[in-house]
Amino acid sequence: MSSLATIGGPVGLPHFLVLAGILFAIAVAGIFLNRKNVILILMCIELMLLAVNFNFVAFSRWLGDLDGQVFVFFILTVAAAESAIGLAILVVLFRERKSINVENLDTMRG
Amino acid sequence: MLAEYLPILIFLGVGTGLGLVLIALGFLLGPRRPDAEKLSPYECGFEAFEDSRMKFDVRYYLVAILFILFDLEIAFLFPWAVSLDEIGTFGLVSMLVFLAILVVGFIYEWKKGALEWD
Amino acid sequence: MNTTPVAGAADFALVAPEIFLLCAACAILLIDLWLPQRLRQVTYLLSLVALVVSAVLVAGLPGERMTAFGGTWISDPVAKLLKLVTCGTVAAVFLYSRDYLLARGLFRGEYFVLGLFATLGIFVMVSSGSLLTMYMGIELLALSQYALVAFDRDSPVAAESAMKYFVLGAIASGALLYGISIIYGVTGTFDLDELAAGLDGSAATNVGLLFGLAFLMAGIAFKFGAVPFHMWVPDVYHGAPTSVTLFLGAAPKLAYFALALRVLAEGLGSAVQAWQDMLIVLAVLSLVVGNLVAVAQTNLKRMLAYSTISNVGFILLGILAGTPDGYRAALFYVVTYVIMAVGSFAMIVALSRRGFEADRIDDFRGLAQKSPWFAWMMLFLMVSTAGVPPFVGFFAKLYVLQAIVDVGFVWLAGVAVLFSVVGAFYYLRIVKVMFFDEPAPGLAVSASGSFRFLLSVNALAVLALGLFSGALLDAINRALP
Amino acid sequence: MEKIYLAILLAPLFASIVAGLFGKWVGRAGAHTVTILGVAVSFALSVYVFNHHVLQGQPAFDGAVYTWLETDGLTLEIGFLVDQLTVLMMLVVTFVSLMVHVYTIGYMHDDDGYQRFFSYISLFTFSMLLLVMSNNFLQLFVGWELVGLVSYLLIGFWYKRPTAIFANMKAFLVNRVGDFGFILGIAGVYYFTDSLRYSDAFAAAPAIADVYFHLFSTNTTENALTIICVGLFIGAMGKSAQVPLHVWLPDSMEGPTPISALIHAATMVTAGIFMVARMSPMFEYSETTLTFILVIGATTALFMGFLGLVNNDIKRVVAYSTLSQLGYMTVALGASAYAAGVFHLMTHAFFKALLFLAAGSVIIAMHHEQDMRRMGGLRKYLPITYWTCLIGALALIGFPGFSGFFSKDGLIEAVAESTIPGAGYALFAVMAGVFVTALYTFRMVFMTFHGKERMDEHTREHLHESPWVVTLPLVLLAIPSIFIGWFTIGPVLFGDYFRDVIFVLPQHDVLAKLGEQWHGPAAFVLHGVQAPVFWLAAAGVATAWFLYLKRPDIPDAIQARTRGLNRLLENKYYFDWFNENYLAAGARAFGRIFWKGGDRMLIDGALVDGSARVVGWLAGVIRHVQSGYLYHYAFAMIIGLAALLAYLLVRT
Repeated sequence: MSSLATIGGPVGLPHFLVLAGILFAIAVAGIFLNRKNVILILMCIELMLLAVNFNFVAFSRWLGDLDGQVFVFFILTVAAAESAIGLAILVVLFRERKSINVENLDTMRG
Repeated sequence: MLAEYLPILIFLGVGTGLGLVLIALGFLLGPRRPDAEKLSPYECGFEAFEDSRMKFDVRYYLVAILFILFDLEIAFLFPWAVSLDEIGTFGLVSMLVFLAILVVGFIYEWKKGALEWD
Repeated sequence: MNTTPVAGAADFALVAPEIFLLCAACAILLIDLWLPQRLRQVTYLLSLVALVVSAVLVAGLPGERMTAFGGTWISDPVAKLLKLVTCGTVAAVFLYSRDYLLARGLFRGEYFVLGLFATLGIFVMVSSGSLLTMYMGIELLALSQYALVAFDRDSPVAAESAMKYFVLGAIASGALLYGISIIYGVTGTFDLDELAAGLDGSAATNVGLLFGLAFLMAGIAFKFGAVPFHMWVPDVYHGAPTSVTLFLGAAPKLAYFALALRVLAEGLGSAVQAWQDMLIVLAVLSLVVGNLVAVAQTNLKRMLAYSTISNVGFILLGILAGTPDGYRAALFYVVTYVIMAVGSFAMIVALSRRGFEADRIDDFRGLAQKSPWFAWMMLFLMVSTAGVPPFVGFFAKLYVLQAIVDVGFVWLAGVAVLFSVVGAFYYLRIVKVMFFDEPAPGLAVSASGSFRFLLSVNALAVLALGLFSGALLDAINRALP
Repeated sequence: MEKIYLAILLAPLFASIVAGLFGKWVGRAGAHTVTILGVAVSFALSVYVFNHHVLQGQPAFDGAVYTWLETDGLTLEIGFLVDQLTVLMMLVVTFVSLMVHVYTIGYMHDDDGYQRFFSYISLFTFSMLLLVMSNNFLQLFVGWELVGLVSYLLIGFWYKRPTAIFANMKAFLVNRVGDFGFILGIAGVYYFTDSLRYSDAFAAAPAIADVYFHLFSTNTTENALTIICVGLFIGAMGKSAQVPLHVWLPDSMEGPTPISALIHAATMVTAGIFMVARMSPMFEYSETTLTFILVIGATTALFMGFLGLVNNDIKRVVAYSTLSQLGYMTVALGASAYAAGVFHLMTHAFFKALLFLAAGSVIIAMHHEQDMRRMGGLRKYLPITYWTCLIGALALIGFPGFSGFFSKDGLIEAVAESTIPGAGYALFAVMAGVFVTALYTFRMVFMTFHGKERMDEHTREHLHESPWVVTLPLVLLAIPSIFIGWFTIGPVLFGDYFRDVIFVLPQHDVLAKLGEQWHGPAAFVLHGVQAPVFWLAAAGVATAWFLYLKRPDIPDAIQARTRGLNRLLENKYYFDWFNENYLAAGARAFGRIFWKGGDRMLIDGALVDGSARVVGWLAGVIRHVQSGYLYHYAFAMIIGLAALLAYLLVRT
């Protein structure tokens, strides 16, 4: 695959993969560096899924195979459902705790 | 190949630079004579009623959640509409089934009162 | 994927149970909307009927391996067996949950509908022939579970544990997807059969594939709750309402087993060298951490959570053997584990009342004096989970150990046995507390007749399956020839 | 037939479960009805099986009824071997058990643990049947352990008495020593034959007898079969209370009397004897083991008898006599007269159960007073008990015509014919034992039923014969105690009852030699009256009469003169003292290191407590990782993922 870089024009597959990797890493870092707001975590999760979508689309284009893009549609939907449930849990949590501070989520441990 | 992106880089640089320069100019050259009225928050000519970082009503979240869910059917509808010629009746029925399931969800939220504001 | 849709009557025949379950769940959701609270039992009964009908439909599926929808769907004997066990388990969970939910004002249709959707998710996972189908199943199950954990809206701990479960679960599915995307990039397919056909002996050294595999493995390990991806297990088991813990602790394990079986054994079978090593680490860590930390627990639900982790270690041991014997042993283990887990959590439900969760080990003090029958039933369950002959738990462990010794991992078997002995300690502590301590005040089994009956059957099954383990073994040999 | 065997085995188990788990629900009457019914069914079916195999001469059954587990190389089955020996044991076990069940209704009448007790004794019957009906070593071992477990539960039945707890602990520990040998023996069998079935082991025995290997050092060679057999016999020593593993049995008298009768006299203690007889095709090929058995048995027979002389507790006297009689049976095994051993086992089961139940009846009448020094003259208050007890005593001492006579005389003559090393010592011991037996037995009879009434006024006023549920078993047991020898000695000892079942090498076959002079039971009785054995017994009775009725002052005088000897006997040869001071307390010598030190510190302390502490500490540390913070959890997952990726780097 020496011609990886040239496929898909001057910006090749590796660039997309690296970009997706960086996004994924930022998302993961965001999840455990952020100690304040749960909403930020939800956003990081979305970012993570987007990074994956980047991968899929890039591979799909590179392979000339539509399946990857189909997968992306499913991920998009699932991501929406996931964030809906995340928000719902967040609302319940806020009602019970009057706080969405990540550091307060420690009543169970050990 | 990165050379092809050089104009963009230059554009970014110029944009950032210009913005910074303008702000700096205002900061340096503008007159500064603050008094109490000028420093107080301005809200349509009234005194501010409460903290501006107020929390949204939980009901906004509910609407947001529902919006996300129903918004996304578009993601399926669009490619489906484009390729409807090729997938024929089978495609049509499939989409109807999909929408029917969505309708079940819609009935549920309606009956549960999620669509009423109060 | 073909551009022209290929789906005929034959395809739909193979997914009949799933279609029925989906329609039933939707219908029950709608019916429940118009039911007044006093008729809520109807929802409950309809859900049970839906499970029974699904089970009948599953039983009617052909006995040999068939595929549908262009290979994305597999119907084979393992799937059949796992689906049947799932139906039984979920039905038992519903039955066990009824009184608990009634006593706490949680008896709402959503519990059962979510349970049915989770069941559908399990079905989909079990029959997946492609990574896409698998992902849909995983998410259907996971989303239902997140909602179930947060089901008791008035419980702060439940909300907290749901949040943790959700966030960690989302990270795990992110990792899983990332892994899938890499594997897709390397192989160009999602189809597990094509994946298996496209890979050869060199797969175990293909860096790209291994890179994807590592992420995939993280996702699978999270689902199972294997160390170090186990952190959610104790908090979620502890925080969720016991009836939900009952659900989480049982049927989904069957689906996760199917996940490992389909993806690792069937799809990536030729990379067995690579994932075997990863699983060894996960399994050993799970055995060690699960068994050790369980000892320090005072909360029974947490203890059972750690016990789950250690049992997962055993399941992984069976899988990592990478031989048909190993898969069979793991299947045997997971089926028997599910039966024991349902029974153990149901005991907690049996002892709890309104405003009192009998989830501390101390709450079982002196049960033998107050209710000797249930003390014996709990004894059966605990002793079996500890792996004492002639209970079925012993055979489950035995088969797994045999499978890994056969492929030369004698040291692994040693570790497993050593930590099983540590494990026996905390199971037997429950027995000790029940039989030798003075009764805790206000201790009583408050359960309906059907509950008592089912629990007794459940616990006695642990003994009966042990005495007649040949029957179960035969069924499993037929499912995974 | 398999169904009938299963029914025999499972009926008591079922009854036990009903009485144990549903005790509250079925009530007292329900509990004893169901358990008695269960055992009665077993007994009736055993009679049927006896008829089938013995009277109708159907061939023995040997086969698996259920294959439990089959993996490569190891097959675990539940199977039955039903032949003449098994049938005999089944009859004895179920009959004695049935009697004890009935008797228990009266004896445990006022006890809180009524249902529990019935559940235990039915469970015991099941375990014992499992043991005797087995056709493989695994099932034998399971039965063996179950029997031990129930015995352990029953000795400690009155768990609020500290002595009972101590006794049951002792029984437990001593039996573990025996079990260790037993497991080694079974492991040896499996090692050499790759099978746990009796039939395979028996077939392989001659071959194993030719295997020699170095076990202790390279200079000595050990015979493989000898090691296996000695191991198995050590198991038998524990269960059948042979010196030096006998110490638990007298203490086990802490349990309720029906248990002493059922377990510690009639059935459980005979498990060892039965096992050796069952394994005769193996033991026969190891003369070393036979000598070992002979010496151990002879020692037990004589020296445990002496202890009966100095004890004043009526139950303990009977207990020591049990020890001594078990010694007799063991001697018979050692002399290859397996049939004689089993025959004595059978007759002994009847008359010893009788003696125990009679002692129990006395104890009930005396309001749980067990000291014979406070009894005397009970004959007129307890006539039925007296007569039945006398029958038991006569049977025990081997009075001609009684069942014990046939078995004991046959046994002694068999030993006299034996030529293996140690036979001389054994013959001396069993002959002397006859005198001792007669002496202590009639000492007990005289002290209890004759002579001055030494009880206090209050007790005397309330003395009356026990209720019919107590006396009926006595009478029913008295009948076979008298007569059973007449009918059975011919076929069992000299006939072909045990042909094909018990295997004896021609050069060891002492019973065959005796059989040459066999002219029927009447002639045997006549011969017995002229033999020294009878006169020794008679001398024993006479001595007892003289010492304890005629001149009760003499024993005290003797005691005063022979203080040292007396102290030796009263301290039971210092076995317990030795165990407690040397074995069981090695800072109090080897014992405390071994028992307290070894057990407490090493096993309990270092291994159990210590490892528990290490585990607890580790658990405490690891659980801190579970901090409750979401980002820590996420971090752990990232670490895990990174580790998986890092592994990848290492790999490629």
